[in-house]
Amino acid sequence: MKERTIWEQIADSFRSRSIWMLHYCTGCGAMELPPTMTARFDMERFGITPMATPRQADIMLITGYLNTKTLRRVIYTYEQMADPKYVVGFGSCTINGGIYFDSYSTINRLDYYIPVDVYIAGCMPRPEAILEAFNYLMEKIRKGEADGWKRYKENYDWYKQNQIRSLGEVYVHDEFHE
Amino acid sequence: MAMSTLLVSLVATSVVMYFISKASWKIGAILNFLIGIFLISYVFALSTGTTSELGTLFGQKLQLIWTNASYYFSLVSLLVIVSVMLFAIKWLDSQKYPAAFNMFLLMMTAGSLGVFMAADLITLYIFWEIAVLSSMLIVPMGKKESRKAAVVYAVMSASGTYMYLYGAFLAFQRYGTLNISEIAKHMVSDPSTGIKATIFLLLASAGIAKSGIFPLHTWLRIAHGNAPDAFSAVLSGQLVKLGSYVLMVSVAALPSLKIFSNIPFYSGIPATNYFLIALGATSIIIGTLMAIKQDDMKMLIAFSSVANGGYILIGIGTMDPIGFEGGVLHVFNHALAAAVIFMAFASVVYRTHTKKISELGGLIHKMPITFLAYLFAIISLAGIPPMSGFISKWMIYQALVRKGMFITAFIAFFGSIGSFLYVFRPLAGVFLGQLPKKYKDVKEVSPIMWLPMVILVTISLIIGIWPFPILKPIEGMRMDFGIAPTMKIADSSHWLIKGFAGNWNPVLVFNLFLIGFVIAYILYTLFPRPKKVDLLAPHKKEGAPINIYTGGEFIYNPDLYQYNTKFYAGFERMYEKHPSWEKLLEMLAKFFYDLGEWVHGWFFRPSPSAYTFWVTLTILIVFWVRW
Amino acid sequence: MVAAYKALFNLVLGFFLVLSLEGVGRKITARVQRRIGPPWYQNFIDVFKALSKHPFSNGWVFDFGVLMALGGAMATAMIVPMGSTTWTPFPNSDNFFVIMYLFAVGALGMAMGMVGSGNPWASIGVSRALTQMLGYELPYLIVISSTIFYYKTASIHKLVELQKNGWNLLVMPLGGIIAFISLMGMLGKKPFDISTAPAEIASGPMTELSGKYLGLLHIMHVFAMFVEVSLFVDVFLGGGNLGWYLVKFIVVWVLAVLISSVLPRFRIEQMLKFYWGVPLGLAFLNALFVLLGWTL
Amino acid sequence: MVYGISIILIGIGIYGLMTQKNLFKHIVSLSIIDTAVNIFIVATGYVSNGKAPIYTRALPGFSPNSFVDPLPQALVLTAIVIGVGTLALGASLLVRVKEKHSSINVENMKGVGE
Amino acid sequence: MISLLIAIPLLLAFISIIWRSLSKPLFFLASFTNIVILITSWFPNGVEIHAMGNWKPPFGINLVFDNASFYAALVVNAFFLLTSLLPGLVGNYGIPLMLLMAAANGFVLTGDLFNSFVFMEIITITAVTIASKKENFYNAFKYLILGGIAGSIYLLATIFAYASTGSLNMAHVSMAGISSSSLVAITTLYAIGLGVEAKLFPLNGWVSGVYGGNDLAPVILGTSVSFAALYMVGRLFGTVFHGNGAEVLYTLALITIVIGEVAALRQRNLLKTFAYSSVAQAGVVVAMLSKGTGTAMGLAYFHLTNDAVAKFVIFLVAGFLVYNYKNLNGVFKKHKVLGASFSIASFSLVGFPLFAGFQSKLRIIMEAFSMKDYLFPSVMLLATLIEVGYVVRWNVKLWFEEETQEKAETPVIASTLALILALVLITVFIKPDIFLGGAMKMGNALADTKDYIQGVLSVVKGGM
Repeated sequence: MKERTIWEQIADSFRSRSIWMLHYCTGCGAMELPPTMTARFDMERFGITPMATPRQADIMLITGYLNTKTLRRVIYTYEQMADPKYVVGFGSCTINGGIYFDSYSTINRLDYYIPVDVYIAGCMPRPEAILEAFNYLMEKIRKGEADGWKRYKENYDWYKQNQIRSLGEVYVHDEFHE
Repeated sequence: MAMSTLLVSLVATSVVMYFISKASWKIGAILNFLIGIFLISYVFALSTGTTSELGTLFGQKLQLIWTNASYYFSLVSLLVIVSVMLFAIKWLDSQKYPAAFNMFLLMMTAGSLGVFMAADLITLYIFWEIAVLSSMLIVPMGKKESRKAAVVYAVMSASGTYMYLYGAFLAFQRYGTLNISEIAKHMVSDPSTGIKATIFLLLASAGIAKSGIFPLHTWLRIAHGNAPDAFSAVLSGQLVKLGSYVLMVSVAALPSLKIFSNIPFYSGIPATNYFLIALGATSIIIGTLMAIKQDDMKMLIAFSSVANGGYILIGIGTMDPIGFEGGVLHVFNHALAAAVIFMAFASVVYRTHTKKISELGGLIHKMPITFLAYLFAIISLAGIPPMSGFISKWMIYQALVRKGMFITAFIAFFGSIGSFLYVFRPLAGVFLGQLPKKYKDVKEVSPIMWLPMVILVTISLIIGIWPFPILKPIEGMRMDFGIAPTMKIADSSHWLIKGFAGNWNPVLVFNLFLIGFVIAYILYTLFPRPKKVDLLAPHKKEGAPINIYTGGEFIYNPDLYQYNTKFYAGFERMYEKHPSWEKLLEMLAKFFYDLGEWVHGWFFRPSPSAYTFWVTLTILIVFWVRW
Repeated sequence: MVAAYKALFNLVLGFFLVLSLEGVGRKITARVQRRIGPPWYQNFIDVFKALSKHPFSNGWVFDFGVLMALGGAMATAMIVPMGSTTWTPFPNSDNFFVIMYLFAVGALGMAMGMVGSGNPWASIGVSRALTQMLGYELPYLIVISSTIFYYKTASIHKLVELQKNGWNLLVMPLGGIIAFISLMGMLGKKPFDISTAPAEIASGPMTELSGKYLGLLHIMHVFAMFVEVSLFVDVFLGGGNLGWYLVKFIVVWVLAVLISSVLPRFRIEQMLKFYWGVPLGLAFLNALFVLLGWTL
Repeated sequence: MVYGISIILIGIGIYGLMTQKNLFKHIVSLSIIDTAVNIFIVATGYVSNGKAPIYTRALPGFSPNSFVDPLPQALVLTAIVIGVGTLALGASLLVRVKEKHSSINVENMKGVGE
Repeated sequence: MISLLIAIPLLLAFISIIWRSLSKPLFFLASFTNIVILITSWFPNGVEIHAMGNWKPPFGINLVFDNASFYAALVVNAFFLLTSLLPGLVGNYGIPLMLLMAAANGFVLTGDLFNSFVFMEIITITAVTIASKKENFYNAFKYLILGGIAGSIYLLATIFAYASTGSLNMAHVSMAGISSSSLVAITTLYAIGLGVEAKLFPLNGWVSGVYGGNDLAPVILGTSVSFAALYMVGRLFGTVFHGNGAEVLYTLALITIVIGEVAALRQRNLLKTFAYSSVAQAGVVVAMLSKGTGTAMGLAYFHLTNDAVAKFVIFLVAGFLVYNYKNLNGVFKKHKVLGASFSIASFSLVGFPLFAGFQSKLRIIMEAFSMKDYLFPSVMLLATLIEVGYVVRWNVKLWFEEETQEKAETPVIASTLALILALVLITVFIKPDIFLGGAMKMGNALADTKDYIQGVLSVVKGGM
């Protein structure tokens, strides 16, 4: 890992205190977010706020299992986010496919396709676990260790290869065939 | 050259121009442009007070006089016309009747100049009709709908004109003169308010019809919307201003404050003026609301002309020194802005062949200069500093607030904020957003076409920063009309414009904006450089999706991702069931048709018996009446 | 030269004041909702973080729009007087209408840049924002007009001076209340945050903003709020030294935040109907009172 | 008396013009009106117990005052001639109308639009 | 000399009955000779009497040649001359045209009431003949019926006049006092009798059918014959009856204006549109004539002259178009000269500046105002407004609509003629005196009853 400049250190510490998230809610994991945000656990006290679009967001929450159809969208969305960007995988689905691991279309390991900075184990992870994960992520960001976005750039070809292998090429490009 | 010689030779030249243009329209257009340039220099060279005589018509001398008002209005007109003439040099190749266009454009120029030079009502009328007639013959050169537009335009214009004529002769019958300043003197001493008010309103009605004020505003939509595209710029930027001129003549040259001092209505404004102001206010409301919901970009700006005509009328109608100057200055601002906007639209139509906002989009990628011209023009039209449009609006507000005319002020504010809405609609729908696939090979128009726009916009910007050159003739005009002759509004030595309630310094404001912009730019460069998102990706490569936020969806056809139909749907819904004045007037026209039908059915039946019946009946009635 | 320093001070003060007040506002809202909330300096962090990111640019008009927005807002913020003639950078140009319209440059720049991003959500947001403007500006301008008519000046610092003997809020309480309601709309606080509604239209105009664009626009928003609240304070809450001015500013701000934290969002035409109903009527009533001389 | 007759005749003519569907009857009615006017003209020249307006020494008690007015008779001659001309033209037109529109009854004529 | 105006056409008409093929050149010869005769006796500036058979007025039939009848005869014959230049238009109708010319000249020149009736009947008969061109029989028939009734009424009026004054000479009738009740009867009957030819409402039902039925009838009936009829209105009501009955004319005229324009607005047929327009213009003229003063009458005839010139062009072009094209959309693109002349003429009709109609219309309004008549100008302006509507509509349709058809051969003479007349209209705008001088002389002559009576009853000149 390269040495960070002083500006980057400052920027990283800002980044760690202001995390704007985009949740990609495909599964039951989203259920756990509202309590995390509201009065009981109050995510906002860490500077974590939901954002509407990938352009504005810093982290992407993948809350649940992915299949070949949704993964394409996740990648598309991830690539639209501004650097530096982080990915948090929720629950066992993103780690090993969860209970649907043997389905023909389920994606079993997310980090073959996009770099994941933090995984939260559990099915489903409770708000406490989520907050714990966020704290861990903040710590990582502050130290400059959350470098998924750099890895994605560096190993772009590898990621692309994986993506194409699983998803296949799309031959007809229009709104009805995707 | 005397003014009369100039006008007569212009009219004659226009006919010659037809034959020249028949040989080569391009030479004709260039000659037109050169004549326009000559006219501008001529206008600059004339000194105020010059008179000239055109001849004698039924014992009345037809006189021309060069005043501050003539200077100002001629200059504004010529700026617009000459720009369009330049524009037309290239644009005409898309037109079917270039020779006739050149001829009538030049004739219309002569007519307009004559109107501004006229010293008496009948000379004004003659040149007025020349201008109307020649413009009326250009209007139907557009698409199919424009034929009907020409008829509507002619009839509406004529309805105002003939009321004017009636008023002029009424004045002549009563005062024995047609000279405007003489009539003004007579009217001040005339004790009969009823007659004076009648003359006043009849004279003003020509202006009302021409500048698209409320009861006679409906022709603007159809005529401006369907006229040949570049000519819409003249229609809206220049011809409508003839109406404003006549309104100014009837309100200010005939000193309405003195004439109607016995019927004050509100805050020192006579009832007659207030009536006009009310009409102006109604026009603002109608113009604004209708403009907001138009999908046809030319019609949209046509309605905006209705609204802006209302501003001018309100400003002049108050006869307040600031309000008057504001109203008159608004003529300049709206002329330039509308001309540029219509020329920009003409360029768009020239390239894309449609004027529906919902069929366009993203042209900024293809026509950036046109876009910029349009942008600055709408900044001026919406009355936002640093463009000149703000100055006049500011002045009008000053007058309205000073007079405590809150309802009128409310309407003016409404129109002003509404103008943000409607000018933004074409900006967003035509120039910004996604470029539809069918326009991927569209190119920027040639420099001959964008140059006039850029020039006009630059003038507007310069005047917005340093308005004193244009305020000078306006102040002169105000002195001529005797509205607070001692008051000084433009203080060029301190760079100030003085309102009744606080001043402002346009140079400073512009500089502040500049400083703000520079600071913003410095901040901008300090931070990481952006990565470019190619909005034209789907056009360049088959099968590339658009790379903006789509909620995770892949979109390959940018046409689908453009928001320009029913742009203000939420607001439009609120008044979609509005009553339509246009329909009412159409009903009136229909009434005359039906009357014709009725007359035909009753009196012109295809049978000799009916004729006999009517002959007999007439004999009997006449005998009965006469005995 | 003094004027230049004063203008600079305006900018600096406006930036720090409003940005911290925004954080305070978030804290207050959180407390109202029984949360702990972020620290008061959270918005500084947010802004600088946004600036530090590597953004995307959607074309030159997008950049230009953002710069125009920020430039316009800063120019306006430089003119606004802060509670007294001493803190008026440009006494000859602080005309109300000038400020109001110069302010519109920023709004137009933002609207243009955001629609220039090519995203329909931005267009919808801008369309809503403009429509909303039609709602709140009208009662506000009527009230301000009656104020100008009453004090016979549109110059803000003169208005402040003329209020030495009593705040305008006390002279025309009705007008003050209406202006405050309009201020809520201007600030884009709930229930009037229709144009940015993140849950409906993906935060409207800001949809495509990333990194420093978001940051710069946030700064623009900060200056805009500074101008809006300052105008209200100047026109209705009288003069005083800078300290008093700040106190008034904070009070108005907190009040606005408190109100907004308990209200849901209007739909666009509901919002228009709301503003064109009671507030507009009362604004006219206020104008009538001023005309008749029935002021307190 | 004669005036009355002529006025009644005019009325009859006008009635005929107004009520008849057959165009030929229109001509007839027109000729009735003509005749009525002619009778009227002749009647105006009438002087009771008048004499022929001829200067002659043969008649005793000659006085210009007792002459009937000769001029109306001259006028009537002209008027009759003109009337005949009109009738002839009308009749010839009717022949062509019949050829073209296949009828001279107003209600049955074809191709008579506006 | 003046009697030749009637005699030559009559003579040539009878000659051409024998040599039918000669009728066209003879028609031209007749009208040309007439014009030459008129030019040689340019504006008599007095009253010349040409007593037929050397009966001195008030006895016998005499022709009165003063400024009024000169100008009227000039205009009437000028249009005949113009028509005679168009052999295609004249066709087989040379003889009726010559008879019509004789009758119209006689109508204009005669100083005898009964004689004028005779000429009017001849006008009717020949006009009906002309109207029946292009198989327009039914409309011609209707015209005949109406003309017949009008003739009877005119005759009745003449007899009344004779009965109450004992004379048929106009000057004599004018001089003799008539009891007011007789005067009412006489003027009313004259108003109705002339109303048919003068196209007054509601006696103008024939106009659209006749003018719209073929190409020749409107060209000659709408110009020459109208002028002759309206001349007689001025002569009778201005000179002979001293303005008695003018209010009937005025009322009818105002209604005529509105009705005519409204009916024209509704028309879809080019010829008929302008037929109704000519009805309305006749209304304007009659309303002005009913004012009775020299200036007003002069202006009326000025307007009528302008209108006649414009109508000549319009009907010429319209007749050509209607009978050569099924669909008139954009036909002027193929016939630019015709189109330009048509546009100029129609704009002159409306009274746009740069064209003659402007001069007359504005003067008329001004004159009406100076007589404190506020109603007539407003009616007239309203009518003009409607006129603008249909004139512009037709111009736009004929110039700018998409054209579809094959081009018909351009009539060279007609185009040239139309263009020259259109240029005349522009010239008249610049120098109105071309028409205005004569018209004013005419108006003054008509208004000056005393001069007329003196002239007729004292001076006798010429004879056959």
